[in-house]
Amino acid sequence: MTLSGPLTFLLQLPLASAAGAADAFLERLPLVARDWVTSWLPEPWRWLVNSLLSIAVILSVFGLLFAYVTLAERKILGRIQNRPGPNRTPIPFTKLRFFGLAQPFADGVKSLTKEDVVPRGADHLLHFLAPVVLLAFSILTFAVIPYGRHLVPVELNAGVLYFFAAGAATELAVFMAGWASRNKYSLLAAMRALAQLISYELPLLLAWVPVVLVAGSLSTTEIVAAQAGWQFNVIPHWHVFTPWGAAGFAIFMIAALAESNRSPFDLPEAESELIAGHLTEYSGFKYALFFMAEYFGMIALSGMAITLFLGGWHAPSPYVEFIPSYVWFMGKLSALLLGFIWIRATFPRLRMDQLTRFAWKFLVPLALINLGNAAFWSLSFHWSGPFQILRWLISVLVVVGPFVLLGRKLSAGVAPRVYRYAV
Amino acid sequence: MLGTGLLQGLGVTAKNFVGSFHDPARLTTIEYPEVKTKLPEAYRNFPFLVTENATDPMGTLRCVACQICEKECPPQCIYIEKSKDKKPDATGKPQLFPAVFAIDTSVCMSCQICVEVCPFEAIKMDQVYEIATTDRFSALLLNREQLAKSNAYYHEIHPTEAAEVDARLAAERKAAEEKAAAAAAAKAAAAAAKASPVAKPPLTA
Amino acid sequence: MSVSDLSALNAQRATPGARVREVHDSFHGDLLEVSMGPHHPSTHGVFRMIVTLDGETIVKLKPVFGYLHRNHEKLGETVTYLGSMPYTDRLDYLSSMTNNWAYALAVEKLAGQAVPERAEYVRVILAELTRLLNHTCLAGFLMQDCGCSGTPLMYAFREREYILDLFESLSGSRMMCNYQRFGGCRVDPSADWLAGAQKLTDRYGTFLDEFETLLTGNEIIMARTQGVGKLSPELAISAGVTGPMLRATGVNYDLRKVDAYGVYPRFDFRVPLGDHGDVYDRYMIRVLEMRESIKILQQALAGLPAGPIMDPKAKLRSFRPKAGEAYGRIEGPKGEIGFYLLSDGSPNPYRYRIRPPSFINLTVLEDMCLGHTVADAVIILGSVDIVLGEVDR
Amino acid sequence: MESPEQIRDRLLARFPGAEISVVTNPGIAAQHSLLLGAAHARAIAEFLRDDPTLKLDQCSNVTGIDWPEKEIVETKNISTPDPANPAAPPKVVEQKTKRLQPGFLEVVYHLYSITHRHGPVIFRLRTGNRTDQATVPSLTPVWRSCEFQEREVFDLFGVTFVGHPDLRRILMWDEFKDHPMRRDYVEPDDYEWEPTPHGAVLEKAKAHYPTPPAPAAVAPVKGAVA
Amino acid sequence: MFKRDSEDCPLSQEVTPPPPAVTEAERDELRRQGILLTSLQELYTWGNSHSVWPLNFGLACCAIEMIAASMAKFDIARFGSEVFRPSPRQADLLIVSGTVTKKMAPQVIRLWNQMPEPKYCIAMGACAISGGPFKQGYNVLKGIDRFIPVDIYIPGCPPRPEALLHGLVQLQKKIQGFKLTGPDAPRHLRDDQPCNCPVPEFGEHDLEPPANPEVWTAPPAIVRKD
Repeated sequence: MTLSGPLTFLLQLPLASAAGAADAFLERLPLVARDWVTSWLPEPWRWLVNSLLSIAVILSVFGLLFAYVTLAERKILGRIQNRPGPNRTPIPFTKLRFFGLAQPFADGVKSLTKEDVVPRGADHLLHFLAPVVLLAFSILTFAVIPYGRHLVPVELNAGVLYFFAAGAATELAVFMAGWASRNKYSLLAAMRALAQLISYELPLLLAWVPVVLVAGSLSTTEIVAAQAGWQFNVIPHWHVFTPWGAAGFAIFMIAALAESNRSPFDLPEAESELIAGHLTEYSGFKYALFFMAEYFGMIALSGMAITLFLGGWHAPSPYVEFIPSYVWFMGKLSALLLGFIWIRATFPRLRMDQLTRFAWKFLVPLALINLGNAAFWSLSFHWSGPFQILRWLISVLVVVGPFVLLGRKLSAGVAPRVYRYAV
Repeated sequence: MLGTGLLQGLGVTAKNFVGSFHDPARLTTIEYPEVKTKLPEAYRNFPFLVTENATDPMGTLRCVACQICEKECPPQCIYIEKSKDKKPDATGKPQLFPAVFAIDTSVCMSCQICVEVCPFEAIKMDQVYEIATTDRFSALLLNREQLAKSNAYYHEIHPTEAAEVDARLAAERKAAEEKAAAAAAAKAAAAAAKASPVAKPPLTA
Repeated sequence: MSVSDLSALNAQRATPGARVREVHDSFHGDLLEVSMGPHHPSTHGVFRMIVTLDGETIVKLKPVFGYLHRNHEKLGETVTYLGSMPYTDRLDYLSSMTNNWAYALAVEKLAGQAVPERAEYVRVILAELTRLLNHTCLAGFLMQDCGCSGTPLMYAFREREYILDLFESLSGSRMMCNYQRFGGCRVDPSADWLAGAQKLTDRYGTFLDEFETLLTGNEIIMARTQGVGKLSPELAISAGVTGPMLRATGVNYDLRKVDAYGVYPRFDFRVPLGDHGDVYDRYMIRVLEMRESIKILQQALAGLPAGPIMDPKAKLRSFRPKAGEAYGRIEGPKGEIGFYLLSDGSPNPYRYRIRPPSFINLTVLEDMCLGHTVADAVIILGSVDIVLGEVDR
Repeated sequence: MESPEQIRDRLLARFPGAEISVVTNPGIAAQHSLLLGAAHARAIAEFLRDDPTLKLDQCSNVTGIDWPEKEIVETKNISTPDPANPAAPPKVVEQKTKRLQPGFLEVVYHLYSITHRHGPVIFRLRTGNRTDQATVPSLTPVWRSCEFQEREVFDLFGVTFVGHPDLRRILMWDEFKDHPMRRDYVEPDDYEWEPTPHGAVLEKAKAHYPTPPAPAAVAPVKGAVA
Repeated sequence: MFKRDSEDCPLSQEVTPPPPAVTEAERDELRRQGILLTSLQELYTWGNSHSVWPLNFGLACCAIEMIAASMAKFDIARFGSEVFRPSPRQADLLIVSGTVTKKMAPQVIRLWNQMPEPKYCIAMGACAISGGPFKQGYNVLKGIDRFIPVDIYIPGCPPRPEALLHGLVQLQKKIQGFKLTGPDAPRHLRDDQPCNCPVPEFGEHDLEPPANPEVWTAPPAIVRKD
């Protein structure tokens, strides 16, 4: 091992930035940094350290993101509710408050030092396994998301399939938690969670099938690559800017809300009905793990939505391409997370039967029609001129028509009322 | 159409979110330990005893230990023991005073009935609310020394009410003085009359 | 408890109410008994329901009371008439002003005490402010039960603070006002206070508009509340249900119109009526009532006469009404709040009885909840508008 | 609305032999009430509810009242003419008779009509005594609103309502034995540190601390509970 | 007599020896380890004091003021405490906000036992401290500290929301003063302190027992004359 490796790397840096956007210095910075670290090591170890480094980076970046998403959620919720939210927690060993940025870490320290209570009648093994399994599967889903032009942790041919397979396993963990706790509320919540997650698995899957159909690949990098470029240098070629893509994105996000147990689909942990649902008997760090896993799930699903519909790491306009791709990814991610929080602050919760009815009678038919719509879209790719307008018209109609009709059916018997007065 | 109500709701929350950055009506928080709410004059928390004079609080208590408040207090949280001897009050009239005056703030319900029934304007409501403590027994039982606060303090927390009370007391005092003066004059006249042999002997001995 | 007990259960049910679908197949397993409360996030305090569930459907619901039984009635016999006044604040602690009024009204009936006109107007103003406060908070709590993450409740409490500021600057306390006296009110509201009340009244409609935009048209809320917890007018009358809950079933019965107490006949207001008697109607009736309250407030503030606030003949200390009994009631925000007083001529009442509206409204809780799910039971309970201080006393 | 006397007369015509009397209210409110005998109470209640002119469809309030037995001292002036001297004014002897008025429990119902918007019509039911005959007929089958209120009267006063579908304790726990709203109820002695005692509490305090401990020498008393 | 509720943290029934006093040598050792220990201790108390999650548990009137304290005007969130957890397993702070009746007391104690250590208790309002205005009632517990240890008392009826915030700040100060070792350590780090409070049973007249002598010690009595 010599010093030459790292040094040559450093010498190459300015040269790298002279090339196109793909090779811009900032764009390559993570790779450069990684290679700089591994260049200190002997060749045979490099692949191992490379993967360990990716894991470490993903865990720390998303761990930090989790911490600050919770803080952002508390602060944004506060702002929406006319109050500032946590802002007084000082940085440890100092008196600096710094807008309460240390708050999530205080919560972390507190959770770590909290007593871990396992109820007497609980299944101890499952009670312990549930949060671990949930967290493990949530983290596994991070492997295939392309975070930047050169940043895909694992290149899989069937990356999308892997993502949803790993994501579906979390249902098991929620049921384990509810079952193992030996608490009636937990059990009810576990039942709810199973019904809900399985119901929404279907629209979630059906929502991304059109993307695969159009992009012609199950690989996440290729799906992102299919969304490159701009129409007239203005409108990006993202899937969300097509009628079927917009519908698919909406369905995907609704299903993602349900899959990640977020309001208005937070039935398993419905506070006003089931105390804390499947989390009722969890305390201390196990509870924190659950919490973390749920946020990880939310982040991963948002990341996948970006990959599938929002052009992945692509910049929205060619004029801002100099900003590195991973920054765009993070920006889009933040926007989607903000949406999650905004929705949580506004909506009440659905009832179980309404929730499943919404999935089976509204989202699934819409997603199926949307699949046909996407097929039409990809078959009619060569239409041009006035036919292009016709193509758009048909496609929009195929999205809006069923939405209105099914929506009317869904909200039958539910309408604002007029009241009479006695004088 | 399905979803319009939901979108309107999102609009309201967005309006509040944006409003919280520029509209004080949408960010109503008082940063409590640093900023404190301006308490209205009428605010009441626990009773205190008014003293005329801050330098000698025990000597100038207005309370004459008549025990009316003790009887009327709904949760019975006042305890008074009358003194054996009398002390002159502000008008110089000898009055009893409370040898023991205790209020159990762990029972008091801040209802202000003691203030309303007090004929001597001696007990009033305080406005201190930062009294959280780790000690239930001794810290929450207020004795005579802890309860006594000066009239100036009373003016500070309830200015309008205190001014009215002072005016009323001054009027009463004046009336009492006039009455005393009149009585003294009558007495003098009576004495003068007694001195004169023609007059009838006074009825009272 | 097994499924076959269901028919027996339905047969036992003395009064006509919802009946539960009876299933006798092996697919449906045993019933699950869940005790909701006394510590439960949405039982509005320490209420407890023992719920028997078939899946998530309620087949039996037994309310359990008494976790906040603070012996108001016993204490009322040991303190003077005046001494009971601050205790009435703590009955329905969201609306102490109307409790005060109901008690003052009963005592005034018992003692034949007259009330000056200005005091009557001030009482109306305070009662309607209390109604605004109570209904706004209720809507917030109901939405919290529906699963909103606090936002409607926060907006409701934001407005509550403005009303509480008024109460505090008038009576000295935010919640426990202890403001009304037999024969009037304790303090005369100043011109500043009245201006503040006027400002609040003028502004409140705008707030309600925004609040309704957030909630009333919301499809999720409509889906959650419409057709849930239906109550028939016959059952409502038989069960002594009063207040907005009764009017939501379509029965036109508002004590402000029926008893015409105070100076209410002088004001022009309407009584909103519902047609379905479900949770949505109960919520909407309250919202519409708030708009009528604003109208009453405008009229009362405009027409407030000058004059004394207390009857000069009223006695504060050594108040001993003649032997006899009296029942006085008013339309509180939750329904008919009444006080029954029995005097034997001593300074303390011989019997002091509170007619708690939300306690009696709970009589029909089981009838409304049967056949619905746990999630519905929570919002049905929320729509009844209970305050445990009054339910258990 | 009809006066209680009119209602009584109509009821007597409808239910011959029923015990109905008017209890006048001496107070200023003058809310007079009807006293019903237990035998016909249920039928009368149904009549009051269904009668088209009364239509008292809402039972607003159910109250229990405890009247413990009390000693009534009646003073009577008995004038006995002097047999020896009939012309003389009769000798007036003040005779005091002590009479033990038996105690009873009373349940008061306040009825209103929502249909006709009138009320209240008040009627009372009385138990035979306060111990073994503390029963009255339940009116829950007539007005549903009596359900919880009668349970409350049962719990706090110990009146047993015959025919109530679910007569259990409602406010106190099931194991509780006493009826706390009765006037002779004695609370459990759970005296604790009372710095401002009065009346009964002062008596308790004295019982717990018969001799005042010297302030300095006193040691913390561990759980001064009886 | 006592009903054991949970065996998660068994209550040592036998007499536990007092904690061994720290010897001088140990003290020196501690001093040498000083920097690590104090920074650990500071981190621990920092985390615990700024992340106090209250239990979403309201009892009576004070609960409304507790809710008001978490609302926009007072915003308990600024202290990191707006996370009102509905399940006792995730809560750190029990705010006893209102009257604890005898019927409710066992449930409150059960909730306290179900909370994991470290846990704190605030008695908010007169009723929770001593029974307050309802002290003489037959169903009212004279202070929750008869059964569970209370860290902060906030008098008032009800205390203003600011008073609750003041109490919370006091509690944070108390937590910041904790030492990880030695006799000043908080309850859960010591062996001689019970971490589970026995739950009383419903008796025929009162709770049995009416107080927990391990937790509650009455102060020297104040004996009044009259």
